Amino acid sequence: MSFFTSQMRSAFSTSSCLLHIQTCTRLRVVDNSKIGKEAMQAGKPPKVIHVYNKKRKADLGDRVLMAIRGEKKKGVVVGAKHKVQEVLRPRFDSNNVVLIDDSGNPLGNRIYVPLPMSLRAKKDQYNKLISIATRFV
Amino acid sequence: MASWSLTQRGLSRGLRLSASMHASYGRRMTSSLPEHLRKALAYSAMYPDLLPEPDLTRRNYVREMLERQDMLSRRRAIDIPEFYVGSYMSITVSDQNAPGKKNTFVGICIYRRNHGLRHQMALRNIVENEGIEMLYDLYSPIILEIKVLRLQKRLDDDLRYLRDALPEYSTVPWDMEPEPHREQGSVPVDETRVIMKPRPWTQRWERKELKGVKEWGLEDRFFKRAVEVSKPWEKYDLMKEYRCMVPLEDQYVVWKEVEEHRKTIEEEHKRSRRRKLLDA
Amino acid sequence: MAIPPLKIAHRIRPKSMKLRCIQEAPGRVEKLRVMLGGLIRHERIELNSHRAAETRDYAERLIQDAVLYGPHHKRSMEMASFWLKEKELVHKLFKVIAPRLENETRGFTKIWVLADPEKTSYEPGGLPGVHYKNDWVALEIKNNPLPPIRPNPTPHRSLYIPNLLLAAAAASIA
Amino acid sequence: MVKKATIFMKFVNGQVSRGYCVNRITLTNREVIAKRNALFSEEQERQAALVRRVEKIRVKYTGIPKECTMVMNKSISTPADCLRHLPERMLQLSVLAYVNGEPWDMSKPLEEDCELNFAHFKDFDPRKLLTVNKAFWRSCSYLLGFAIERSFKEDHRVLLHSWPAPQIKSGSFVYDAVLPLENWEPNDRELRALGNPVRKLQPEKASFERLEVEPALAKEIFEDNPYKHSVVDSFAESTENKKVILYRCKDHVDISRGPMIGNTGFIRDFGVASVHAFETGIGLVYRFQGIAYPSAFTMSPFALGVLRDRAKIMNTTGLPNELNRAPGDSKSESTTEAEVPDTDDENEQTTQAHKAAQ
Amino acid sequence: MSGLLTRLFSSQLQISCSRLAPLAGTQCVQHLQIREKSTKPKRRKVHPFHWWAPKNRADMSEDLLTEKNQVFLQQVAERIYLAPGESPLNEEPWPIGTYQEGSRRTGIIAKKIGVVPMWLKSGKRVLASMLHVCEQNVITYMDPETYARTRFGFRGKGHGCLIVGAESRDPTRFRQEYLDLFKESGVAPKKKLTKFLVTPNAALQPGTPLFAGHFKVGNYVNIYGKTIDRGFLGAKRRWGMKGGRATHGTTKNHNRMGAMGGPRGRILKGKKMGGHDGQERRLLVGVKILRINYKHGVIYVRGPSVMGEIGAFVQIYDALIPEKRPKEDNMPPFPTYFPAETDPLPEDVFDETVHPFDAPSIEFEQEVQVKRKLKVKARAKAAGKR
Repeated sequence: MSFFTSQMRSAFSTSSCLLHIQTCTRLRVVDNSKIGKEAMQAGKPPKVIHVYNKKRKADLGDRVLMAIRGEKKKGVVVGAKHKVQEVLRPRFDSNNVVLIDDSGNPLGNRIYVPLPMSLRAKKDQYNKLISIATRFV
Repeated sequence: MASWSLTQRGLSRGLRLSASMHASYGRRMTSSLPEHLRKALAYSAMYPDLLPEPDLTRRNYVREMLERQDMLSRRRAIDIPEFYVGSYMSITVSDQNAPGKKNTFVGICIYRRNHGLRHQMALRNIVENEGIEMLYDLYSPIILEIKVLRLQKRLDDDLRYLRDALPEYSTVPWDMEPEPHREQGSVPVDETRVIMKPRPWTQRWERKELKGVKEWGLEDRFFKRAVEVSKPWEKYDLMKEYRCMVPLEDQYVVWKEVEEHRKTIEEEHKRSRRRKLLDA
Repeated sequence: MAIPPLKIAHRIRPKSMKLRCIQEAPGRVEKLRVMLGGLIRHERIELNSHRAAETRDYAERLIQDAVLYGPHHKRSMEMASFWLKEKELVHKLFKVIAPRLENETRGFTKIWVLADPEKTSYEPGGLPGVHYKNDWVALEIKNNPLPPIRPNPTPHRSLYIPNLLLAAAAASIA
Repeated sequence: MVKKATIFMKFVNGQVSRGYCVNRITLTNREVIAKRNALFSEEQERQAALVRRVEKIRVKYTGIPKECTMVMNKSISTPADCLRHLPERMLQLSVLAYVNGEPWDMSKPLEEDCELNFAHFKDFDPRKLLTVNKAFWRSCSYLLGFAIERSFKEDHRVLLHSWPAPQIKSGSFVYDAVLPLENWEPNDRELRALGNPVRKLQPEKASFERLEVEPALAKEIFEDNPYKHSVVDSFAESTENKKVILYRCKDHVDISRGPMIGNTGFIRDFGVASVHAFETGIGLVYRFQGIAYPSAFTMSPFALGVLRDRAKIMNTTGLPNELNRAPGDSKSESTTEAEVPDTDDENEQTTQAHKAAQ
Repeated sequence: MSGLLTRLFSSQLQISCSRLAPLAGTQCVQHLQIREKSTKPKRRKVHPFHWWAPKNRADMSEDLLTEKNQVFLQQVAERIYLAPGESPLNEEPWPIGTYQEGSRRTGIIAKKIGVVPMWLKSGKRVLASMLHVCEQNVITYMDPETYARTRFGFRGKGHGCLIVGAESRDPTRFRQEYLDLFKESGVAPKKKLTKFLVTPNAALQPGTPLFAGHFKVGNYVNIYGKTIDRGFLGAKRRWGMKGGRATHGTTKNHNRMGAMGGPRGRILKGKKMGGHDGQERRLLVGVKILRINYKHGVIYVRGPSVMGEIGAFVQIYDALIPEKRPKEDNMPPFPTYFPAETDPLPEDVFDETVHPFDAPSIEFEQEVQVKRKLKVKARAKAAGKR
C-alpha cells in the first residue's frame, strides 16, 4: 500500500492520538505469529473490535478481540502509551499486543519487546506467554 | 557561614530585616549575587521536592513543616543522591511480581513533578527498540536504591520531547557503571541537541521554545504558525512569575534545615558511596 | 530566580481587566504598561480600584527589583525597559525612586480611597466617606514630593475621652 | 407666696393632690422639680420680655466649610441658631461654640458683633479638645443629678449636694447626694435602673438651657435644698456680674458655671457604676459614680467593661480632708475647679500646644 | 467578666467591692413554643440561627484607640482569661466519670491543613488528610434535662451537651452578648463554637482544655464539617452534565443542560439544574486514624475526602457504628486526655499498618514463605467452617 508512505504520514494522523485502547484502536503485533507478521508488513495493523472488561478500555494484561486480515483473533495487551502516567506502570511508545488463541496460548513462539512485570501476576492465565518472553521491565 | 547567620536573623525577625538586608546588598554587590542568594538558587534546583507548593490558597505552615520532617527522615533512611533532569539513573524497587522480588530500571530522567511527599520522577530508556518510561514516587518506601550513573543536566528542564526524537538520544546502556564525578563544583551540562522523528508527535514541540533540538524536519509553515500563537509578553509577566514561586523568605526556612541535613547525613552517604566505588 | 516576598497584600490570582480591545492578554499588558509609565512619571495617578490593584502589584515588583539588584542587573533592567516604554522613566526608576525607597519596609506604593470633598471639608482630614466618583482611588509611590492626599485625621488621639479613660485605668493598675 | 402657688398649681395641673398647701415645709421630689422648673420658665420669659427692640449683629463665622457672615438678632440669637444656617453635618458634629476664642454655650444668646466657631470631640485644636472633654464630663455629672432626683420613689426625699470639678482621669463622673436611707447598697439591677432616665434622654437630644439669675431668685428656687441654698451667695460673689448661672435640661435645674455640651444626644452608654456612702459633718452622704463616652466614638464592650469596673472603685475627687466635709465648706463645682492644681497631663499637653502655636 | 475585672482592680487598690456582689441567681422564664413545621424542605441555611448570641461588632471604625491603650486591653485580657492549657476556675473539680457500655465522649475541633500521601507496609500508597487540633476549651455543659428543653434538644435522645470553643480571639472584637457566653468557663472568647452530645458520665468541667491526646491511633472517627463553597454553578460543573457541542453551528448552547422535560409537560421535582454548590454540612463516617503527631497536635486520617478547604474547621468525634466504636484493646482516654507531666505522650505515633518514614525500605518476602502463609490461612478457614 503506497498510501502509507513517509511523505503522506505527515498529512494526516492514523491512530497515534488514540491514547486509550478501545474499539477501533489499531495495535502493534509484537510476536512472530504468521498472521500478525503479515498484517504488520502489509501496513494493516489489527483493529480492536471488543475489549473483554466492563470499562471497555484495555489496560496492560487485558484481553481484546481484533480484526486482523479478515479474521477475528484474540490478543493480550502487553504495552500501552497511557495518556495519564501512573507510578510503576511502564509507559510504552506503542500499543503492543500478543495474539493468543481461545485457551490463552500465544500463536507465535517469540516476543520482540519487553513485557510489563505486572503481567507475571497473571501467571495462571498466561503461563505460556510469560515463558516465551525474553525480557520484563 | 556568615551569610547564613544573616539569613537566620532574617528568619527570626520576619520581613523587615530581610528587606533592609536586600537593600544593602543591592547597592554593594550588583555584579555578583550575594552568597546566600546563590545558595538558595542552587538548592532550589537541587532539591525541588523540598520546596512547598507555591499556590497561596493551599499553603499551610504546619503541614509544610511536618511534611519536610518526613521527607528528611526518609532521606536519612535511604540515600537519595542529588540528580537533575537529564541525569542517567538506575532505580531498584521491591516488586511482588519480579523474580527475586527486586526490579531495576535504568534510564534518563526526563521530568520531575509535584512538591513535597508527592514528588515524582520519570525515567526513560529504549529497551529492545521499544521506548519505555517508568514513573516513581521519590519518597515511596518500596524504593530500595537510587543510583546516579551520570550526573548531568541537559539544555532543557523537561525532556518529554525525547519521545518524539530518534531513539538513540534516549538510549542508556542497561549495564552502565556509575561514573565518578567531582563532589564539589558545578554540575556538567550535556549539550546534546537531538534530531526529531517525522510527525505525528505527541505534542507540538515547535511551539515550546526548546533549546535541545537540532533538526525539526518541519516545513516553514509550522514555525510561522508557532510565531503567530506565541505569547512573547509572558516572560515579562512579573506577577505570573511571582505567583508560581515560593518567596525567598519561605525558602530560607527550608534551606536552613537542609543545610544541617547535608552536614550530617549526606556527608555520611557520600563517604559510603565513595567507599563502594573504591571497593569495586 | 528567587524573589523576596511582596510587602503588600497582593492578588492571589490575576483578574480580567475588562478592556474594550478584543485581545485580552496583549491588551492587558499594553494597558498595564501605560499605567505603570504614568505612575513612575507622575508618582501619583487616579484610576479605578480594580486597575489600581493590578498595577500596584507590578509596580511593587519593578521597584523591588530595582532596589534589590540595581541597574547593573541584567534581568531587572530588561524588565524595567519592557514595562516602561520611555527611556527616561527607566532612568528615573533606578536613579531616583529606588534610592528613595531603599529603607521602605512596608511596601513601596499606597492606594488611597478618595473621599467625598464635601464631607472632608467638614471634618478636616476626616474619614473617607462616599467616593466622589464611584470606585475611584489614587495610587501613589511613597515618599513622593507631592502634597499629602489626606493629613492625619486624628492627630490628638491620646486626648480623646476613651483614650484618656483607658490610659488612666492602665496607670491605676501599674 | 400666693403668686408662687398659682404658678405651681398651673404647672402640675391634675397631678398633685387637692390637699396641697404652699406653706408645707417638705415637698415631694416631683413637686420640687416642678416648682424649680416653673420658676426657671418664669424668669426666662421675664428676661426675654426685656428685649423690646430687635437689633441686628454681624456674626462672622470662621470655620469649615467656608467663612461667612451671618446677620443675627442681638440678645436673642444663640450659636445654636447660627448652626441652622450651616450644613447639617456641622449641626451633628458641633458640641460647643467658641465666641471670640472663648468657650460659649450653645444656648447663650450673642450680645454683640463677634467671631464664631465650633468645637467637636475630635477637634484638631488640643485646647478646644480639652475644654470639650471637660464640658462633656461636667454635663454627665449634671445628668447624674437628673437621674438621681428622678429615680427614687416619692417617700424618699432626695437632696442633691454637689459635684466636684470634672476629672476625667479619675475614671468616673460623680454626684454627691443626701438620701433618707441608711446603708443602702444598690445591686446590679438597681444600678442599671439608676441610669435609665438619662439613657431615655439620649435619643431625645434635649438641649441645655443657660440662664443668669439674681442670687435672690436662685435662693428661692433652691429653698428646699439647704446645700444648694447655702452655695448661692458664694457662687454669685465669684462671678463677674454677681449673678448665679443656672442650667436646665428637660425639667432639671442646677447651678453650674458651665459650659455644657449642646444636647444630650452626644452621650452614649450612660451608666451608673457604683454608689458609695461616706460619713461627713452633715451626716451620711452618698456618692454616685457613673461612666459614659461621647457618641462620636465607638467602644468595645470589653473596653467598656474595663472602665466600668474601674469606676466601681470609690472616686476621691474633691475629698481633700479624708472624707470629712461640712456642708458649709462644701465646694461646689465652680469653686473646686479653680483650686485643682494644674499638674495632670492634659494641662501639660495644653501648654505644649500653646508653645507650639506661638 | 465583670466579676473577674473587679477582682483584678480591687486586688491592686485594696478597696473592697464585696457589696456589689452579683445577683444570687438569674431568673428567666422558659417560653415553650409550638410551631408548625413547614413541609417545604430547606436545603441550605445561610444565616446563623436568630437565637444565637450576636457575635461580631458591627462598627469598629470609630474606636480610634492609641496603640498603648490597645496593648493595655490585650494585657488585661491576658490576665483575666485563662491561659491555654490552664486549669479552670477555683471551684471544686468535677469528678471524672468512668467508661460504661454505650458511653459517648465529647469530640474536638480541628482545622483541615492538607492532604499528603502515606505508604502502608504492603507498599500501597494511600492519601491521608491532616487535621490540626486547635487550641480549645470546654465552654459549658448542659445536662440532658436542660438540653432537651432547647430548640433541637429532641435530637439529643437523653444526651447532655458540651459546648466547645476553639481559637482565642481579641475580646474587643465581640459584642457583650457573645462575651457573656464565656463567663462561666473564664476562657478568652473563641472564634468557633460547636456542640457535642455526650452522656452525663463524660461531662467535662467548663474551662477544661482538649488536646490531640483525646484520640488514639487506630481509632475510627466521624468527621463533620462544611464542604467547599463553589458559588453559583451551571449544570455542567455542578452535576457533570455533558453540555452542548463546541462547534458545528452551535450558538449559546455549549454549557446548557439540554432537555429537561418530563411527563405531561412539567418538570419533575428535584431535577438537577444549575445553582449554588457547596457550603453544605456533611458527615464523613468511620474513617481510620493512621497517625497522630501529639507534639504539634496533628491527626492524620485515611482518605482525601475530608470536607472543606484548607483551613476549614471540622469536628471529630468517635465513630458511632458498632463495628467501629472504640474497642477495649485500644480504648481512648475517658472522658478526655488530661496531660500529666509524669507520663507524657510520645511525639509521633503511626498505626501498625503504616510504614514510618524513618524505617528502612520495604522488602518483600520470598515466595516459599508466602505459600506457607497461604496454607496456614487455608487451614484456619477450614477450621472456621467446621
